[in-house]
Amino acid sequence: KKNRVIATPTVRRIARELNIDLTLVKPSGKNGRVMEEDVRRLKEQQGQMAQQDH
Amino acid sequence: MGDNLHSTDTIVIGAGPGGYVAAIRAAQLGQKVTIVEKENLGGVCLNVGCIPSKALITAGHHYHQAQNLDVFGLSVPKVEVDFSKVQAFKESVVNKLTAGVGMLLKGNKVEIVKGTATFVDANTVKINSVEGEKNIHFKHAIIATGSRPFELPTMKFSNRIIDSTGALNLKGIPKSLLVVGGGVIGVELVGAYANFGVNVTILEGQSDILIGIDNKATSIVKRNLKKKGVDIYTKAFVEGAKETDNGVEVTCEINGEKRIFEADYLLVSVGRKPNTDKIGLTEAGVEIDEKGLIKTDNQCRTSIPHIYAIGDIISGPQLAHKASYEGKVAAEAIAGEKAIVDYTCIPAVVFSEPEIAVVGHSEESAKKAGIDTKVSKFPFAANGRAIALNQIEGFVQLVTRADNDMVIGGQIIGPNASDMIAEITLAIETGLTAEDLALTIHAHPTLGEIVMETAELALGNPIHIVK
Amino acid sequence: MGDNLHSTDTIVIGAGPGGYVAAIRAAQLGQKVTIVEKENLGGVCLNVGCIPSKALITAGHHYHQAQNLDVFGLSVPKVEVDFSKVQAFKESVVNKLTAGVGMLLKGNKVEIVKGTATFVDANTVKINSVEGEKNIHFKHAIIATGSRPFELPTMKFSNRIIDSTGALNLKGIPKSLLVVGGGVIGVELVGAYANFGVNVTILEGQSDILIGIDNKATSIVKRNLKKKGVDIYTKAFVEGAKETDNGVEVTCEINGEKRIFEADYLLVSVGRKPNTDKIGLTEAGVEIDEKGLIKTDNQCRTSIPHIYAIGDIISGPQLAHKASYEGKVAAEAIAGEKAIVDYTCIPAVVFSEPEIAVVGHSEESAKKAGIDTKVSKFPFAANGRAIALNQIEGFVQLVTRADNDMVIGGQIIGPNASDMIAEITLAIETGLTAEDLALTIHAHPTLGEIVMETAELALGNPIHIVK
Ligand SMILES: Cc1cc2nc3c(=O)[nH]c(=O)nc-3n(C[C@H](O)[C@H](O)[C@H](O)COP(=O)(O)OP(=O)(O)OC[C@H]3O[C@@H](n4cnc5c(N)ncnc54)[C@H](O)[C@@H]3O)c2cc1C
Ligand SMILES: Cc1cc2nc3c(=O)[nH]c(=O)nc-3n(C[C@H](O)[C@H](O)[C@H](O)COP(=O)(O)OP(=O)(O)OC[C@H]3O[C@@H](n4cnc5c(N)ncnc54)[C@H](O)[C@@H]3O)c2cc1C
Repeated sequence: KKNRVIATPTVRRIARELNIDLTLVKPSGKNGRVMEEDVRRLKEQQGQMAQQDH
Repeated sequence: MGDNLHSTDTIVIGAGPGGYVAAIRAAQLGQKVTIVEKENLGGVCLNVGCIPSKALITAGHHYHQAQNLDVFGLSVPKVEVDFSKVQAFKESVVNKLTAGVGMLLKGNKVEIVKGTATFVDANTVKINSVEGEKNIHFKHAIIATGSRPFELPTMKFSNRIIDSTGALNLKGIPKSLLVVGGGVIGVELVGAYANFGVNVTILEGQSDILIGIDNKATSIVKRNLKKKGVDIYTKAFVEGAKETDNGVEVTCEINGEKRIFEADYLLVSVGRKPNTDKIGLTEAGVEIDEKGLIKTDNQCRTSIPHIYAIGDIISGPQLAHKASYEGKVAAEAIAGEKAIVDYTCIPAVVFSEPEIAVVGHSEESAKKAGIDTKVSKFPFAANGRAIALNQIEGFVQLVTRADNDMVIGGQIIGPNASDMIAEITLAIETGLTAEDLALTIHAHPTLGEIVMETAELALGNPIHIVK
Repeated sequence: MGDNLHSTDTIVIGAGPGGYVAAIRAAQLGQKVTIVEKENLGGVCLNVGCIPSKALITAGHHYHQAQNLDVFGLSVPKVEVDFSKVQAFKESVVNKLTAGVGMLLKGNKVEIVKGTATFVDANTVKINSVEGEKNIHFKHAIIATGSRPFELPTMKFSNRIIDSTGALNLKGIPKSLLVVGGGVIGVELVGAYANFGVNVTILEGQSDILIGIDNKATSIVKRNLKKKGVDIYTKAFVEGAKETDNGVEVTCEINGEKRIFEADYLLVSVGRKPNTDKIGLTEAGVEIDEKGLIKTDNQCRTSIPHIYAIGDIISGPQLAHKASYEGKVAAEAIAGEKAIVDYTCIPAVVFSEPEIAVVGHSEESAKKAGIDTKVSKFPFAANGRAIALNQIEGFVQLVTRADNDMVIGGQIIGPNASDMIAEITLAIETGLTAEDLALTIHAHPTLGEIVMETAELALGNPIHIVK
């Protein structure tokens, strides 16, 4: 539990559903708190990267 | 019943707060669910644990309270207690709740099977009941068989040497009660009986009662108990106990001296043992650890991927709300959801007088974890609501990170601590700071203002305490 | 004292929960602070408001409770009440707190001046006291003069026609009490006296008591009051009141019929008037609106930039915690900080039986604001702790946004609602969702579990209620 990313339970659940590893998300909240938008942004970027790969 | 084929999607073994919650959630998520219970719906918690203990505590509280109303200008000549009616109150509370569980299970279309379940193999459970024996085949299983009181070879349970269940079910108010073990369950029962005027003595082997809880908090509970005549011996090593003609006699070593205690009853409350020994885990292929706890991953999955285990039989604190939380995770995992056991903190409450509630890091655990912390403590005695309630013993303590004021722990001892801990738990779980607590408006006059004031203290500018 | 020169950085006028908190915070931030109070430290709130009312409510609660312990197997032959001792308890509570305020002010080096302050100009205040008259020059001022009971021309206050202060200070328990006005203050006092066995009648002009609060909640309070013999008349238009030989007589129109009520006392509780009329606001150049409230910006700054106003004399609900919050903002603004009045919600509590606590949007206010909401309601009757306490009346209600489950409002009626509202307030203030509440582990068995269950209901999969 040492490097537990700070995020609300809702954001954690959304990250799980989107298959996003919270430790890879760039946090925009206070104290490095990961917000829902941060998770969705990374998902979008990953999607775009996947498209570019094709 | 015979041998007729019986199969189900998900079988849940044990209908305690772990099992029945898991069964309901699994059914809500579309599973065909069967729950097997060998005794009563609701498990230890509703029948012989959390709930009946709190009902006795409520009654004992009122008995003691009614005799101490002078400060409010009220005089009560004499309060009579009819303990059979106290027990009837307790029973009515238990019955209301267990009946409720039955309705909830039925309302969610969970099949209820009465009997004792044992694994035959990884996909079959054998049910033994008064009606005979039958097998149930399942795709998924959730084991939630809970735990039972630990029995010491030197103090075998008998008529006078009782476990928590025995202590909850006494027919009358004893004159005297010896209690071996000053953990949460012991201390709660001691408090209830002390309020009923019983002469209670606690014999605790460790250096203090309620080990693990902030000792500024436990010392307030000890003071309260002592005021009610409770004797507390720590580092007391019980050598043996035997029944006498009309009571029990305990031999004990305290400070190198041999001492003998006598009382009407001896409650032995020294921990609980997981019910993992007679349920066919070997047949199912489910692995346990050296303590008898079932090994699980972060979805409560055992070594057999379609079998899950939750509650008192897996690692972690033996608490009903932990069991229920895990029950939901396991049910959701079975339904294919991505739920995992993913909490930052679990609150724990001692229903003593005053109540204790703790969550997250204590001062010590934070230190051990190498976190640089600030510890801030604000007394109930400086809070208007507490004074108007004439309940001023206790404090709220916050543990915050020194670098960024994040709330990582809370300890409350005082009136309604069990209600107040929810706010601090939410703050920890969602990553809030002391400033978030301080700038959230708290109604006046309420006990919740103490949480706000403690947060202001953590930030350096408290209003209602001089630095 | 004469004319000797007296000057200060920040003068605070009025030492209620607005003023004294502002004074302390300003001093903590390095200001030289003088506070002027014409009556008692602590203001209305500590002396004749929040605090003494709660002390009476506590005593009344215990009196009633002690007579209703049969369900717990306890029988109490007779409870005697000595009302002078009840009043002594109330006084001791008030004295503890007001003495505390004095110590806090001194501990923070705030100068305390006894007397009545009036503005002479925008930088000078005149103090009138028994010691004479003097002027104080200031750089900044915070006006916190609070409010007083509204007097109706048809019901002038007298020996038998009393305001809330009179009702708090009765020397004995009256046989009967008429109450005009079923707002929060009226209902709280009615509850206290009903518990003491007084024959109470409420005459409310509007269509319901506690207007503005969810009527599912108020109907529970009404049921409780009626059980205790309280008569409640709504749409009752009082035409006049007059003292009789040993009581008071009220003429009233209800449903087009003229009715006469008689009682020992008449409490008139129809709102409070801001104390902005006799403090020299014109001389200072401070503007008020048509209701007599001082106009302020988001830092509580009045039309004169170095003069601030807080609490009951500016717009918003007349609540002590609002006054204190504004006091901190004003003090911080004076010290050059960027604080502003910036809250999403303010909780409000009615200390009725059971308690009501509300925060944020109600179902109706959300509708009016055009927000698409979901309203979820979970009863105390389905909670183990409530059942074990034998306090099962009431519910927790959450108002969440339909689009994203954000918590935007909460209504609680039930035991300890005043403690439980803090968690919901924090959730609203910090922008949390129902899922955050649902996935935060709540201790079992606690009332806080109801908040969690209500949140699960909002998400669609409640465990302890059948959908
Ligand atoms: C006196 C007392 C007070 C307590 N107070 C609190 C408290 O205030 N708060 C709190 O959080 N915790 C409290 N606890 C602990 C709490 O009761 C447990 O943590 C909780 O009950 C564990 O839940 P569970 O679902 O894992 O198992 P249990 O509640 O133990 O339920 C297990 C169920 O499985 C059944 N079972 C076992 N084996 C089989 C089988 N082979 N076939 C069929 N059925 C089987 C049992 O009959 C039982 O009903 C208390 C405990 C005690 C003893
Ligand atoms: C019976 C009752 C119960 C209440 N219960 C609650 C409750 O439970 N919760 C809640 O939040 N609110 C409650 N309130 C409302 C609460 O008391 C007020 O909202 C709060 O006191 C307002 O604080 P304030 O600082 O603005 O003013 P006040 O508390 O009114 O203080 C103003 C002070 O200024 C002094 N003053 C006035 N003029 C001058 C002058 N010219 N010079 C010097 N001093 C002056 C007054 O003497 C007074 O001490 C209750 C009110 C009443 C009457």
